Amino acid sequence: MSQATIPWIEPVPEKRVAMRRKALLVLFGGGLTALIVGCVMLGVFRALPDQVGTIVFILAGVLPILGGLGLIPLGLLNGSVVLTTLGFAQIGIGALVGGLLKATPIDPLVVGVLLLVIGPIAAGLAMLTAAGVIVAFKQVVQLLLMRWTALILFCGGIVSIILLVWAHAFVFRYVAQLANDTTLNTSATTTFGGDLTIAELSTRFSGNWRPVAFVLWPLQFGLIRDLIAMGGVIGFISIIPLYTIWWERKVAGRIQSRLGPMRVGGWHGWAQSFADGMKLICKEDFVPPEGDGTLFRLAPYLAFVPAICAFIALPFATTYVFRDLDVALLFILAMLGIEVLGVIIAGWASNNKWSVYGAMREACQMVSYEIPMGMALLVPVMTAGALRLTDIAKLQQDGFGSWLAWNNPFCLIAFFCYYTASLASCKRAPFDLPESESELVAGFHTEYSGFRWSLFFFAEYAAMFAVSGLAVILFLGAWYGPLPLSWAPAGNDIASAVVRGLLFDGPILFILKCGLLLYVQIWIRWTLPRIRIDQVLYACIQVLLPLTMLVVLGSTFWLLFDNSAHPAFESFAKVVRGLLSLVGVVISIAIAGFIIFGFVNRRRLVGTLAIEHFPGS
Amino acid sequence: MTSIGLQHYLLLAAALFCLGILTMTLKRNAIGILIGVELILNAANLNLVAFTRYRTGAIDGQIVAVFIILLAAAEAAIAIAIFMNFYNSLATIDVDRADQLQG
Amino acid sequence: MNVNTWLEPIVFFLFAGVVLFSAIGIVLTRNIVRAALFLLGTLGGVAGLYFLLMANLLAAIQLIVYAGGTLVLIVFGVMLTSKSPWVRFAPSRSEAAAATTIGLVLFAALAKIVTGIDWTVAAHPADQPATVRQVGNLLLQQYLVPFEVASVLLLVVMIGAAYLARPEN
Amino acid sequence: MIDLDLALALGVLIPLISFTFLAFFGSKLPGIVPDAHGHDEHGHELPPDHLHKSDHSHAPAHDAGHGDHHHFPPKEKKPPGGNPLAGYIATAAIATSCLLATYVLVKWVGMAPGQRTAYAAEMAAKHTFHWADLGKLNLSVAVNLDSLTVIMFFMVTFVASWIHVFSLGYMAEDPRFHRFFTYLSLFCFAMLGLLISNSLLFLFIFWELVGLCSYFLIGFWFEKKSASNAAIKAFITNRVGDLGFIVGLMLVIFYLQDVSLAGATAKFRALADDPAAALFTQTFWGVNLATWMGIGLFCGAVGKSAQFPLHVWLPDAMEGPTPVSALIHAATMVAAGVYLVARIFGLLTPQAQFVIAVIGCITLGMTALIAAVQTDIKKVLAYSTLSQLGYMIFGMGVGAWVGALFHLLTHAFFKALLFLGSGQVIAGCHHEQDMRRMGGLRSKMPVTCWTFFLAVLAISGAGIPWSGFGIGGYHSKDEILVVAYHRAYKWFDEVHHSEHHSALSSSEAYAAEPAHGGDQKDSHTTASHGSGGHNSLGAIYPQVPPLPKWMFWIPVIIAYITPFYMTRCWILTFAGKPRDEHVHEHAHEKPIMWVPLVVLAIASVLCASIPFLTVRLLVADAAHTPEAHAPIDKLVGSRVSSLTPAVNGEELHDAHQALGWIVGFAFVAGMGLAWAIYRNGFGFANAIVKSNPLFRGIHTALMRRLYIDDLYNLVLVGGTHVIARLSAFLDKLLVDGLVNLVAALTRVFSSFTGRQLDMPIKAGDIGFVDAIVNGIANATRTVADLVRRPQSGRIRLYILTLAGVAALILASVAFWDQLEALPGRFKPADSKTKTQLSAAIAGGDSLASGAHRDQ
Repeated sequence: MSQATIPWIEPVPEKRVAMRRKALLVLFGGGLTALIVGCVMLGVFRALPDQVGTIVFILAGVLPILGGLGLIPLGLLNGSVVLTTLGFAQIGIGALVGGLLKATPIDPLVVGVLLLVIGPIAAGLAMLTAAGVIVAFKQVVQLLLMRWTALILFCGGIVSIILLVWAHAFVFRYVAQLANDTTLNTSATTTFGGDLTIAELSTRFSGNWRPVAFVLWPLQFGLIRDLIAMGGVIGFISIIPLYTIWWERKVAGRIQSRLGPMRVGGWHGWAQSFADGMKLICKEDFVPPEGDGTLFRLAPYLAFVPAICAFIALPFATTYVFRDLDVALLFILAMLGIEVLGVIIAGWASNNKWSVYGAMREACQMVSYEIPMGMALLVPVMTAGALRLTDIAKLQQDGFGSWLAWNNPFCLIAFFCYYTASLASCKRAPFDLPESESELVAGFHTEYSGFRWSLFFFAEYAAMFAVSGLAVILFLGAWYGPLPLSWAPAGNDIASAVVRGLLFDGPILFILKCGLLLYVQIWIRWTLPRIRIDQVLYACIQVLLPLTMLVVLGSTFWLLFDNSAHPAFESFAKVVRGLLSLVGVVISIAIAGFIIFGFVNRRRLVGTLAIEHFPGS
Repeated sequence: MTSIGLQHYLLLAAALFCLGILTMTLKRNAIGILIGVELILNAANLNLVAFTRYRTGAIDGQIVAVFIILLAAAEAAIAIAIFMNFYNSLATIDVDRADQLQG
Repeated sequence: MNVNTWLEPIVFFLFAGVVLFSAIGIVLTRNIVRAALFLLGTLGGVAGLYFLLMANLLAAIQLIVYAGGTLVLIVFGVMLTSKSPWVRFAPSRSEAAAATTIGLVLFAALAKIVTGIDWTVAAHPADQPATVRQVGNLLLQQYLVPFEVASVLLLVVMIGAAYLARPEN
Repeated sequence: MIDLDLALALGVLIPLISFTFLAFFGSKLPGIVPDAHGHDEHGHELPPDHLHKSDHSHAPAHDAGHGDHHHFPPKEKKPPGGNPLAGYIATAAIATSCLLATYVLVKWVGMAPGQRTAYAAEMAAKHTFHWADLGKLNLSVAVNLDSLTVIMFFMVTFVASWIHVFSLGYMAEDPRFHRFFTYLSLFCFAMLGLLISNSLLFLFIFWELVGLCSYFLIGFWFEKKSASNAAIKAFITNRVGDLGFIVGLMLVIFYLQDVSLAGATAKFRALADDPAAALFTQTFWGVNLATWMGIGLFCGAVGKSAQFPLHVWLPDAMEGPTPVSALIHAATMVAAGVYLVARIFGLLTPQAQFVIAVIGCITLGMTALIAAVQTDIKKVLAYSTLSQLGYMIFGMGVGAWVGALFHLLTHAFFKALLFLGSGQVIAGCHHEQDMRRMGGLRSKMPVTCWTFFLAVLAISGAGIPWSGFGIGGYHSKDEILVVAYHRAYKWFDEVHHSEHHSALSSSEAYAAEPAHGGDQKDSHTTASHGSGGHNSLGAIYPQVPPLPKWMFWIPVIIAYITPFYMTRCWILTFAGKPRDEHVHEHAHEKPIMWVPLVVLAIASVLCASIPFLTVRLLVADAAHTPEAHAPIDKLVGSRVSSLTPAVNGEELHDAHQALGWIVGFAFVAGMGLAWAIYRNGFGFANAIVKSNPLFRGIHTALMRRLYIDDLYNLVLVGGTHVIARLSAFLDKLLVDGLVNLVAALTRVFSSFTGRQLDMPIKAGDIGFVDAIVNGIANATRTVADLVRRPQSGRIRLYILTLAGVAALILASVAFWDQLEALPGRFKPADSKTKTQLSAAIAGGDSLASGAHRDQ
């Protein structure tokens, strides 16, 4: 087969070599230049501490404007949009910086160090690293193909994220402590309302440690911290799908007596997701011409952004939470609910019958399943008397027995109901009607490809993790281990901290539990057949809804006849609670019976509901 | 920067209200009118909550707002059901066609 | 912290901008699906304003009920009631002109009234966010009867909607 | 152990659970398939004519006896028989309630009277659930724990349990068996709930619920037109009474602002001390509102207990299954009216009480007479029930609080027994209810016969005068009569000796209860002052008048008639020779049905005799719980109250001594007379009736129920017809006439003008007349078109108009200042400035927020 028959791979080799050379040149040269500029500026600032203001004004305010003024005519003459835009941007930056320096009493040193020293040095290092990676591409690939790299990367990634968050927390706390330190914080507030000025910070960090002050200064602002933390959240959300998709494919393979991805990456094809991601980015970006283009482009973000927003309120541990809202639970549910809108709009905007069917299925499925889901969640909420997730979690720190799943006879049923409903709300099998490939090609994302398509999957896997996280927090002991927290070693040393973090309390336990529930979701998906849409709605309205109502009612009565709450009702309460336990146990046994019945008769049940096979029905 | 007070919220709510009225009058699609109603209800809610925050300090306004949200949901459900019937009998959802007493 | 003194206006104007932009979008767009999507913007913006007004619970309820429930219902209704994907009925020019005039007059009058009053006199601004517990207590004690009536109303709505939407036999 | 009031509450809930279960799953319970072989081919007719029952539950022993009786060809299509499981569940539920009630009763009897009050107060403080505040009215839920509730609760559960057992047999062949027990469970729940309600509101709620169950159960065999009519009649009649109840309840809520029994009574007492209280000073038709309130509440009792003007539904209600008649329309629900009067006794003024007494007196007299001529066995019992209820209401009216309730309890046992006996007879005779076709059943159903006879003795008030021995009504009925006797004859004597008497009685009767004694004494003094007219209360409470003499004598005469008609009924049913061989041959008894008879017979003998003191004292004790205590003292007058609770022990003995000659031998006389007349069936009685036109007239009148039903028919149904005819006539006469007149005039006029204008000038007609006509038409059309435009049905236009008008108004308000400031306009000096407006708003606001701060 000649190369001519496959035109799109024909020109690649030469072009790629040329591109590589060009990239190396730009990266290496630019990085080196930036590094030198940064070091030179550092030296200049150290040498001329009195002239800092002037230097910074000239370099960061005047110079860009001049450069811009030069670039604009150049761009206009050459007809280059890039150059012109760059010129205007430079003028804008220069004006902004200059204006800030002149109009506000901002410390020029801060601007100077941030823009002219730290910025260039960081950029230079990054560019040099990138250049290094390109040069040592083969070595890096070989490194990645090593046997244990995957595991180390994966575990290391999670551990390092946690460490990073921990370090952030430490630094933030340190800054707050500094801000409250009256010996240090003497002057009034700075321009932006912060308590500390660079000068004040510099008194703590003298000598060679002085640049630390510049790094710490922005961190006193909540907005900056939030941005950093948001970066962490988005990073985590990006990691989840990558690994979960790979994991899902492996599990699916094993369930179907295959191996699953084996080639990309060294160990069991662990880098498959990265490879897929690159492929997706490179794919053609198709927008159906007859559809509503704007909405088509908007839809993936409508699905993806709420999924990220759900993580705003989802705590990973007592302090590992972006915003500890007092209505966290409602907020997360709301975000999961809004996510659906993206799917619906996607289906609509595709102008494709399959997509519209998928979207309508999603709409009615979501609206229906939100009700049993919310009602099942009422049970732990009523038990804890709070909507704040950290408060609910706090109830479960006394070990396995205190987990809310067995707090009263109805909780376990509520957990079951919630988990089922959450499968439906994440459109996971057996409720994946909106994208059922056997009837609707791919349902709502039939027309999507490339990066937009992958955004839907990011959203789906993030939502899977979020609902699993809710289940863990509300029923399965949150981030506490099965042993009571009071048994944990109390010391401040590293060893006891590690023991605490691994066995008793912390985000690692939380992620492990979520991983378990994710695994169950995957397991269910690859073992259960998809059910019909009428069966989906039947299961919601005629099974789950009455069941959750019963559970909520029973749980309410259980709480009402709580001995500690109403000592007056002692004996009566005992009777009632006995009856309620009986009811709960009977329902649990009935559910278990259903499942066992279904399992025993699994060969007869294909395409039907178990209830149709019960004797007497 | 001026500090934000009740006035800002009231102005915003007034604007929202007027836009809701405009939506209701300018949309011939029945669902568009429903959307206009939602805008107006939101304007009212915003007023309630703003008054609660800036003037009374009690949270009664929020309670009323909760009820309004609930009523809006109920109203939307019924309205959609009515539109469905309307669509089934007239094969359109143009409210200007809904000018007969029978049908 | 006095960070809020300069952050609050920014956030307010951000959300207010979103709300107004979406609301104007609703009025101007001819496509009802887009109108519904703009409504999402309005609802989200108003929810943000609720957060700013220290009504966290209300904001969450707004998001979960309005944006998650009502809006999905509306979009669903749009899909069910349109044969072709684009549902466009234009109002006449005279109607548009009359409506715009009336809207502007109404807004001018309201704005005049609102700005003509000094709202800070004898005000008791809330200093604490309303907790879920407060709202719940108020709902089940002082507002028990409306609460019950509302529940009956919901029941009636449920039955009514099911009745209206039943298939014709 | 479990608290007593919670035990009662649990006892109420258990039937509810049973109801819920049966309502949802009753029809799905695995049924027991009817015996496939044997005597299934027996097609017997149950009241609903097209329902063919297979009488498979006959004992095999009877099989040979009547196996050859095929009244109807055997039917292939056979509806499934009853489903015993549903019945067992309902029976188990009510039996559990009965066990709980027994437990409570035993515990309660075990306490000293003072201890009971203290315990009840403690429990009330502990278990009162605050439900809601509606304005000033605050609603709380608690169990009304006092002796009356405990004893009534026991009575209801006990009677209901055995009636459930009876029903298992009676309804065995009914296809809607489970539904019957579903309704019974609901009824038990409602009735027990009514008993434990501590506020008038909940009383009313359960009141309506029992009414609903009554409706369901009367119309249980709704295929029968008469049954469904009877159900509707009962329901509507009750609504008339409940209207009065609601009016009374509204007065209570409006003037007393408290619906709890104790609270309302206390408020009422407090208002009674207030000379300016609107409740007592405002009058309506010359009667003060307090009395109207009492009468209004009593109206509910009139409906439910089927008293005189509204008594017509109860005899018709016998269309329901007999256990229902026994449970609802004899033992419990109809007695709820009496219970209600007992509970609201503290809210009755003397005038209201007098009304009650008169109503009771009329009912008891009239219905007993009607009962004496009925030939349907259940109708006899129904009228007898009416008469006995009349006794109770009469007792309440004259102030015999204890006596009336005591009679209620004894009556419940023996009347349930009577009804079940009749049910046994009816079932045994295959739904034959006419006594003219019975007779001689004694040999076929001995147990029924003799238990029925015991009940007849009990209702007749059989006993040995002056010995203190008697069964059933002997004690209870006589006690009412004793009080009436005192009110009618000894009233003035006691007014003069009230001081002495009250001191004496309180020291005697309540030696064990010094607190009550003292309390009672105080209030006696107050009341006696009131009766003397030295007190401001005298103006509000006129002195309670003595009872008219005839109101004592009517019940006494009826006491003679009662044994007569009951014995008549027994003789015609069981004694003598069989008048219908077919019926006689069919007659049989079922064990599951006669066991309850025996139990109830024992109960009705014992309830008034051996545990007599227990039951009686408990009721008397209830009279002294604070809420019931007050009214008797205060409103009726010290004499009656001191008398009534005191009628036990020697006092009772005294009373019977006093009345011994008057009613002591009534039962002997009545039964003897009945024996003399009906010994040989109807022959002699018919001869008597035919012998004299007067007798014939009376007999006919009684057979037609004294024409009251006919009167209602005439007045209400006929009245509607008359009004309708009248309206139609007026319509034809006036409206049509007017229209026709106008038409005729127009015709005349047009012919005239036509002749005047049309004929001579042909063109002018078009120019002139037609122009006018067409012009008017065109103008109308134009105007209509103009008017029609806005009414386009276009919603957007409506909104636009609405918004436009709103904008206009708002703008004119907002820009008023600018408009005024236009050149050439007068500018008012005092235009509202910004600060004034702000201040006005702030003022209103600060008030509101202040209110919030207070909470």
